[in-house]
Amino acid sequence: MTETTVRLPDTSKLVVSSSPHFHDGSSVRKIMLLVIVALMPACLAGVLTFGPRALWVMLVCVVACMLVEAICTKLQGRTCTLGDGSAALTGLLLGMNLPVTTPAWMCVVGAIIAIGIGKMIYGGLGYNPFNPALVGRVALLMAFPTAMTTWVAPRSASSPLWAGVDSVTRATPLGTPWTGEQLFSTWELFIGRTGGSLGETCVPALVLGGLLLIALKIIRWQVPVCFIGTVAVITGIAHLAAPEQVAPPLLHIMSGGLMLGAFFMATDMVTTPLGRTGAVIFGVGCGVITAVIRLWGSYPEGVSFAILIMNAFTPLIDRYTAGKPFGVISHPGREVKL
Amino acid sequence: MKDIIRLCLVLAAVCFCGAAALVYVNAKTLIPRQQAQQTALAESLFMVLPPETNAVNALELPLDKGLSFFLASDEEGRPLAVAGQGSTNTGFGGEVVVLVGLERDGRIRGVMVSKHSETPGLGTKATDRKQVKSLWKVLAGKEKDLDFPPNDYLDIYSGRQAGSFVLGGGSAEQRIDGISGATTSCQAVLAAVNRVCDAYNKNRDAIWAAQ
Amino acid sequence: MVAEYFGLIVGAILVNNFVLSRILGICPFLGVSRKLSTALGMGGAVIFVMTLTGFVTALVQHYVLLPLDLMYLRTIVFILLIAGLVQIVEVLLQRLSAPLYQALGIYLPLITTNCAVLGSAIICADSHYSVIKSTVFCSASAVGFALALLLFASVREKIELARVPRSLEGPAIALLTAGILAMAFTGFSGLGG
Amino acid sequence: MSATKEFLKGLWKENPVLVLMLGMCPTLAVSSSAKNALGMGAATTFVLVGSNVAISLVRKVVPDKVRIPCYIVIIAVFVTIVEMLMAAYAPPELNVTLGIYIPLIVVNCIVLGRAEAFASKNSPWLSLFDGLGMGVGFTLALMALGAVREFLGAGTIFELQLFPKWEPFLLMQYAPGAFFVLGFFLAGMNMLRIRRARLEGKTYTPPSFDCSQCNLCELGKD
Amino acid sequence: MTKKHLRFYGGVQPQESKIASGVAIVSAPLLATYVVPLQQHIGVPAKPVVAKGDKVLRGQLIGEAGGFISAAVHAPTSGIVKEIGSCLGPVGNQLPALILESDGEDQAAEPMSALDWPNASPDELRKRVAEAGIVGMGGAAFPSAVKLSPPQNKTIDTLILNGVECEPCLTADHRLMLERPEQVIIGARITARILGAKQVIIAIEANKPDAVALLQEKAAGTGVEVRSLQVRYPQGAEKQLIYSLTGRKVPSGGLPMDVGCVVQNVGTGAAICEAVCDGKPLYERVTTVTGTPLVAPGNWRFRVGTPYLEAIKLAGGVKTDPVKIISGGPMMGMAVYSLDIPILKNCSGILLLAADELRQYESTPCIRCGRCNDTCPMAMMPGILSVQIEKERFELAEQWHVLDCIECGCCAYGCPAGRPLVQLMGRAKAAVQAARKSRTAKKA
Amino acid sequence: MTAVFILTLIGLLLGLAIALTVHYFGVPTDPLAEQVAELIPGVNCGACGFAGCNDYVEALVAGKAKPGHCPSQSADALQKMCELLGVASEPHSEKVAVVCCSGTDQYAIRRAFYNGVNDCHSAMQVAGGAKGCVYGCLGLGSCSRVCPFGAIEMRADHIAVVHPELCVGCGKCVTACPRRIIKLVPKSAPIHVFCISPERGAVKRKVCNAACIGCRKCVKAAGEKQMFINGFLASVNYENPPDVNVVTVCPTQVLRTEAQPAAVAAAEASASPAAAATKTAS
Ligand SMILES: Cc1cc2nc3c(=O)[nH]c(=O)nc-3n(C[C@H](O)[C@H](O)[C@H](O)COP(=O)(O)O)c2cc1C
Ligand SMILES: Cc1cc2nc3c(=O)[nH]c(=O)nc-3n(C[C@H](O)[C@H](O)[C@H](O)COP(=O)(O)O)c2cc1C
Ligand SMILES: Cc1cc2nc3c(=O)[nH]c(=O)nc-3n(C[C@H](O)[C@H](O)[C@H](O)COP(=O)(O)O)c2cc1C
Ligand SMILES: Cc1cc2nc3c(=O)[nH]c(=O)nc-3n(C[C@H](O)[C@H](O)[C@H](O)CO)c2cc1C
Ligand code: SF4
Ligand code: SF4
Ligand code: SF4
Ligand code: SF4
Ligand code: FES
Repeated sequence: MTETTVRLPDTSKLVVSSSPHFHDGSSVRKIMLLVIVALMPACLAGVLTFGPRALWVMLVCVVACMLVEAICTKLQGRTCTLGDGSAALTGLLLGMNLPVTTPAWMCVVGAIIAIGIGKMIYGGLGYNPFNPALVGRVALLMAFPTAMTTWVAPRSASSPLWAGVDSVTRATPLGTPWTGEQLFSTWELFIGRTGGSLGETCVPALVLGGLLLIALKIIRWQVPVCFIGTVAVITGIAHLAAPEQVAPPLLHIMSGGLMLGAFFMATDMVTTPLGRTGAVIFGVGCGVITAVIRLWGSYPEGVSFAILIMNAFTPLIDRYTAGKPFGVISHPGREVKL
Repeated sequence: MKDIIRLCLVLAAVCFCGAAALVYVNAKTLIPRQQAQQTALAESLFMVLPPETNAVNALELPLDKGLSFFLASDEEGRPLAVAGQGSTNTGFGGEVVVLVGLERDGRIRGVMVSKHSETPGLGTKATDRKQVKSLWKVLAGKEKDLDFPPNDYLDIYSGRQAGSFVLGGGSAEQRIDGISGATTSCQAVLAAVNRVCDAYNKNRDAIWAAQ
Repeated sequence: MVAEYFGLIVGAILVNNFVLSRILGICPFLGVSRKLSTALGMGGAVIFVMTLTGFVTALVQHYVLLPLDLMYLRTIVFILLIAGLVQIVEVLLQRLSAPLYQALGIYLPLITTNCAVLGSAIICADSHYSVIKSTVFCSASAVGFALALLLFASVREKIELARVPRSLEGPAIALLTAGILAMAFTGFSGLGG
Repeated sequence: MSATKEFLKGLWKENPVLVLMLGMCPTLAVSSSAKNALGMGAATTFVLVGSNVAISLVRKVVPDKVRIPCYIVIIAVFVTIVEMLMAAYAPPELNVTLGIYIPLIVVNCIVLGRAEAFASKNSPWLSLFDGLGMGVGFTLALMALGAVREFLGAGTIFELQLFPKWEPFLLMQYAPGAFFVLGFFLAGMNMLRIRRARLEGKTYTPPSFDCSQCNLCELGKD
Repeated sequence: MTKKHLRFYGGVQPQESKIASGVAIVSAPLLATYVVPLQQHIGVPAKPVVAKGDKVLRGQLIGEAGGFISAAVHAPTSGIVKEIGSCLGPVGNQLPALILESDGEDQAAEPMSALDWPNASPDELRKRVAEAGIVGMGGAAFPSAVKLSPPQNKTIDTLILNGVECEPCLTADHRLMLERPEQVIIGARITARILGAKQVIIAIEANKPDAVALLQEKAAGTGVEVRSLQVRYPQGAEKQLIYSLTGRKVPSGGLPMDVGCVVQNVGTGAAICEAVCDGKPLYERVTTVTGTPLVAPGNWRFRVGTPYLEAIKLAGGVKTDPVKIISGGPMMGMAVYSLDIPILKNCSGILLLAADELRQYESTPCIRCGRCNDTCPMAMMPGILSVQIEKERFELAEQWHVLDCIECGCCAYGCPAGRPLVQLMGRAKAAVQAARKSRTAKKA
Repeated sequence: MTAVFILTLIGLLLGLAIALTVHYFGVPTDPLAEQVAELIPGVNCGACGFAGCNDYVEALVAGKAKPGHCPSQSADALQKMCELLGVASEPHSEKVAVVCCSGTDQYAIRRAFYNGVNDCHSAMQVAGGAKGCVYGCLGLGSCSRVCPFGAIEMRADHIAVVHPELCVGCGKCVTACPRRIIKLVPKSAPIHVFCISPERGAVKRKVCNAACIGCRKCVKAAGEKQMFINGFLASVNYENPPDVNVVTVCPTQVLRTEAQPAAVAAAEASASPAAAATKTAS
């Protein structure tokens, strides 16, 4: 073997970095895109139920959120982070949480609050303690309660898809006091032909997306199961105790933002506990608060508030449920001096 | 020891002077304060009563808690109209107190909400009689003060016969349309008005007889 | 009766939370919430002092001020009572239990000038609560205060590690976060009557 | 000369709300409208001026050990006076909205802070202007907050409508709105100071909002 | 023998890429110059016992242990000491080194006497391990003699020979086990004798069935147990290995001996066997040279001090230019930028990565997805830790047990945000240790 | 009248309570400590070696520490403090930090692309940071992040530069630098050798064009008392610094007055050091 036939490596373009030198190829962008994909059935259901304006509302929210994020990163002198897709996802979720009649400017205000106050003031993706989309939604709810609680009836199934939004306002299952008889048939509730936010009504579409995320291990199953389960148990007990005043648990589970919240918003990894035990506590906490607000509070729906309040508990939960490192006797968080 | 006494004395002296000042101010403002309290009620009362009203007397009647009536009389002491005050706890922010001015024939002169804690800008659409003045008009000097500022919701009651009203339903006389988005507040006002009307209808004779 | 007190307690802790809804006691809320440990100590101290002062001020109100028709002196009398009580408690703690003093005592001076303490006493006086009701109300309010403080401190410890823009650092981000927390707590409105 | 200086410093350089960050409760609670802000500001200014002058007058006689209790008594007296005056002469709805925040002026750190930091060391004349400056600075900052909140939350300023079609942003009328607006005000102040520091070639680190700011107790001194 | 094994927590399954596993070990030809560092181990550098210009023979002692935790160094061939200077080491540091110019004769020095190990005393054997300059060949290069001298109060009942080789790409241990099974087994028995361990286990991952079968056959009747383990990285890390085999948990901050175990690489075992039975000191080792850019990846027996460049030449040079050259495997190896770095006693592989295999770290924030928690075999919270470390809050990191990190890289392997987690852990570990040192210094 | 009586009574009781407490439990505060504290800037930088300014003040008052350990204190304040404490005032020599490296990207070669945490300590752990010179500045700003005064600017061409007008000589950066290339020197010293590599000139030349090559020209020009050569590296004798003009003889310009050539300094001065620091922070 002569020296000349052997090609030696050129070392001038080498990269040095820390181990490990392999990676499994996952990325934030892929995760966010998958969540968006998982939301598509529910979006479609929203458009079919409420007409093309639903699409418009979601589009405005997505575009506005992305714009706000771009502007904020620019102002802060950071590189643009639109590529990770989280702003688009926040926008989509915000849109799905609004009534189909929300005017475009209100969507923009919501986007500014969601991304601006909910996320960018903390430095962007990963640092926000509260769920941005819900910050936006709750701010809109408190700022414009009338607009945010005016629900229109779903399009009649026979009218063409492009027909405008029905102007008939229709109450939501939760917004009308329970009188002992169901306002909507179970089937209507199930497929989402009720009043409500445009992306929250269709149960099968949401569950489908949620199961996809669970299968792909993007979200932990503990959160939705505990969240929905807790609501079912508490409303179930209350219903048994007072059937004329409290709706049956099935109605509670299938109405309002519970499905959307449990599968897509209480699972936002940034704002929820890291570990499995934490996920269980988080889910149960959300369920309890939701049920309490629904049954005894003055707001008809409590999912958004419940998730935001539990977001505030997240650092505490993390601290007290942090797993024991291998070979360590006590939990790390508990050792932190109080 | 000396130190201790000195400390006590200084503190006591300061308290003494302070207390003296307070007693003085208290004495001086006692009457204005009471008047201020009375005028607050009186102003609302006069708004639902006829302009000729000269004197208003609170009536002593065996009524439920939260209900009271006032009789307005003219210069010669003739009874002119009645004002009923009623309260309910069903507002969005809790208590709502209304004043209902009633003519001799049992017709409602006007309704005022004298106390509430409804959401500003939302529930207040159904409760506040506040004149909204435009800055530009004020600057141009075109804005006039109104005696009885309008309220879309409360004005529905004016001129109707005191009875039991129903929000968005009932017979034509009973029907009252609410304001969308503020249903709770409308309902609360309505409940309070109904209480007053009920009590008025039951005690009509006693009320007018009281002099 | 039970329902009434239950409503009073839930209302004071969650619905009309002193910090997040009534906006009282903001100085310590922002001031000692940088570390969870200090927040816990302060929370404990406030619960203790507010229960005590709620009871004592209600006593004085019902048995001294009201009979003598001196309600206009309530502000000055209450604040002096609070200042004196805090001082006495501090001294007693120092004397009786060193660990307790270390845990709670060092927060006591901060309490005299805390709106929440005087505020709760005045709210009780103005709402004509009975002595028992006043005590319950004050301690429930203090628990609400401690809860808000605890949550806020833990969230702030998380924010400490975030990439907050320079111009928002310090009090600005703390206030904005408190705003979101307050927004979340409005969800409880209507509970407990 | 120096009296003007003492007066002016409260307006901007040592503004109690925006710079010293004192008296947060009234600032946040009653700044929901410009009118409330003005009322609260006036009441606080009255107490500040009164207590500053009174304390400055007695500062030489009061022994150190009972200094704080004496100051509290003096401040409480002025607060009670202003409470009674307002009940007698101020518009009733103002009394309702300001509510318990008037008696709470007693524990407003601005008042006690000025008593400690200024009045106990200076002549009544200077203390008068210091109190006035601080009071006016407080009032102005409060009114700025109030105006923003009132405009956003109701579309009006001093209850006069600006645009007839304004959709009120009701959030501003509640506690969260108060936190948000003040938060952004402080961020704005920070931005100004960072800019100024940069022009001078220095760096500015925003004060950490914790007890190291205030010197009423021993916390946060480690 | 097919005892059901436990499964350690976490771990990942990277692509194996063991392309050199079928290539038999070849002894590398003699070179003209060797750069022999005096510090090829953890601890104090060896002290040179030869001077510039001296003539040395292969296997001759050239550096003696410089302290308690230190190891001797022997000449890889015969020749002249050209210089006592320094050279670049794999972590980018300067190592004291001897430059040895070969005389081409490769003359061996008088070997140490062979020991009759079944009858020699443990102390005698231990002394030989030290004299032979044996250090751990599984990566950390901890002087084996020290490891084999547990304090009096610790009894060792289990010796584990680590033939797991869970690192992707590397095949050196695999080939060694296939080609010198007797040495491995005898090495294990010698070590067990030194330690007085009753149980001896050779652990092999299930992806090397040939090695398992061969060793089982050879070990039959010797009391040495051969076990096949689940294929999961980092099965070979000692704490995880001990747990998988025995269910014992090495306490935080503790050593395997705290649970009565000692873990030793199979290569170390073979080296001990050679030192004891043949009197041969440690101056050569099996190293895998692999990677897609190479023309002919394979396994060679290199003398210590061979520059990486020579190893790459042996592998036929490259087809394409690599973008990364790694000393060790892809999960724990160190990237180097120079091919002048010599092969040390612990260098199990030289790995070249092509441009399409390059992973880039990004400093995007942690999105708290929790994958790193789920895969960290130490069950730590790398995500939370990394955020604390980025803010240089090392005291927090200490409270959250950063020192337990074994730098296996599982966390960074699956982190969707592409964060340099292992580097951050390493930074924090260094800072925490420095802080502890200064704390104890202050107390003293 | 009851009002006056009640209030005065409360005042009396409170006064009594306080007086008794003070009498029995009072801890005397030291007026001296307060005065001393006022003379300390209160930045809590820790450079004095105490856990914050308060700690130092306590030690000072207790006589356990000497004045002059606070680097941020002006000479004036120190003088006053010494008078207060009744200690002989010590000569106050103000120091500044200097980054003794000239190896910007322009001059010093990089052997590989470094991909990892933007922090000098971390880079050291990965192939030593991949800079050709193993002594040179890595330019990743560990020093700049610890400086409490924002005095260290991280330049885009990967070198740290101390702004002497902002530096108070607290020395935090000196310990923060993993390469130990920051030195504290007297503020008055006019020139510095911006290199610390002890290697031979030829070795240095291979990795850096701006290194000290140990040619002795400066020593000849300035005199043995002002400058000296240690191994292959020239050093300034800060006790007896040489004349500014010596810089002209240095062939590699490693002997300079400024950390950087004047033209660059002016252009970069507008960008704040703090802004530069946050950019490099990961
Ligand atoms: C922040 C907020 C404040 C509200 N304030 C009131 C109020 O003062 N009065 C009222 O009737 N409803 C109030 N609501 C309730 C909603 O407006 C009401 O439940 C919803 O609009 C139902 O519509 P409806 O009133 O047309 O039935 C409030 C809601 C929110 C979110
Ligand atoms: C600083 C240090 C001290 C050690 N001390 C001992 C020891 O006293 N006894 C022992 O048996 N092993 C000791 N070891 C060896 C370890 O148990 C372990 O085998 C070695 O670090 C190699 O581990 P690794 O290859 O998994 O990194 C020590 C290792 C290090 C790094
Ligand atoms: C993540 C990780 C993976 C490891 N993988 C192996 C391996 O596959 N084979 C091996 O022999 N040692 C491996 N080690 C080293 C072992 O932990 C242990 O230190 C070694 O087997 C001790 O033997 P030695 O002292 O003979 O090197 C690994 C260590 C770590 C931290
Ligand atoms: C499973 C999952 C759920 C998410 N849910 C939300 C959400 O409810 N609201 C939101 O603003 N962003 C959500 N995001 C996007 C992203 O995490 C969010 O924008 C961050 O909180 C911003 O820092 C989600 C992302 C994932 C992967
Ligand atoms: S490198 Fe450390 S933190 Fe990361 S997975 Fe391995 S042990 Fe856990
Ligand atoms: S894997 Fe990466 S993004 Fe996920 S929690 Fe861990 S560090 Fe954060
Ligand atoms: S540059 Fe160094 S010595 Fe100078 S102030 Fe900053 S940290 Fe202290
Ligand atoms: S001088 Fe600063 S930037 Fe340069 S290596 Fe040292 S710490 Fe890093
Ligand atoms: S102003 Fe309320 S606590 Fe300070």
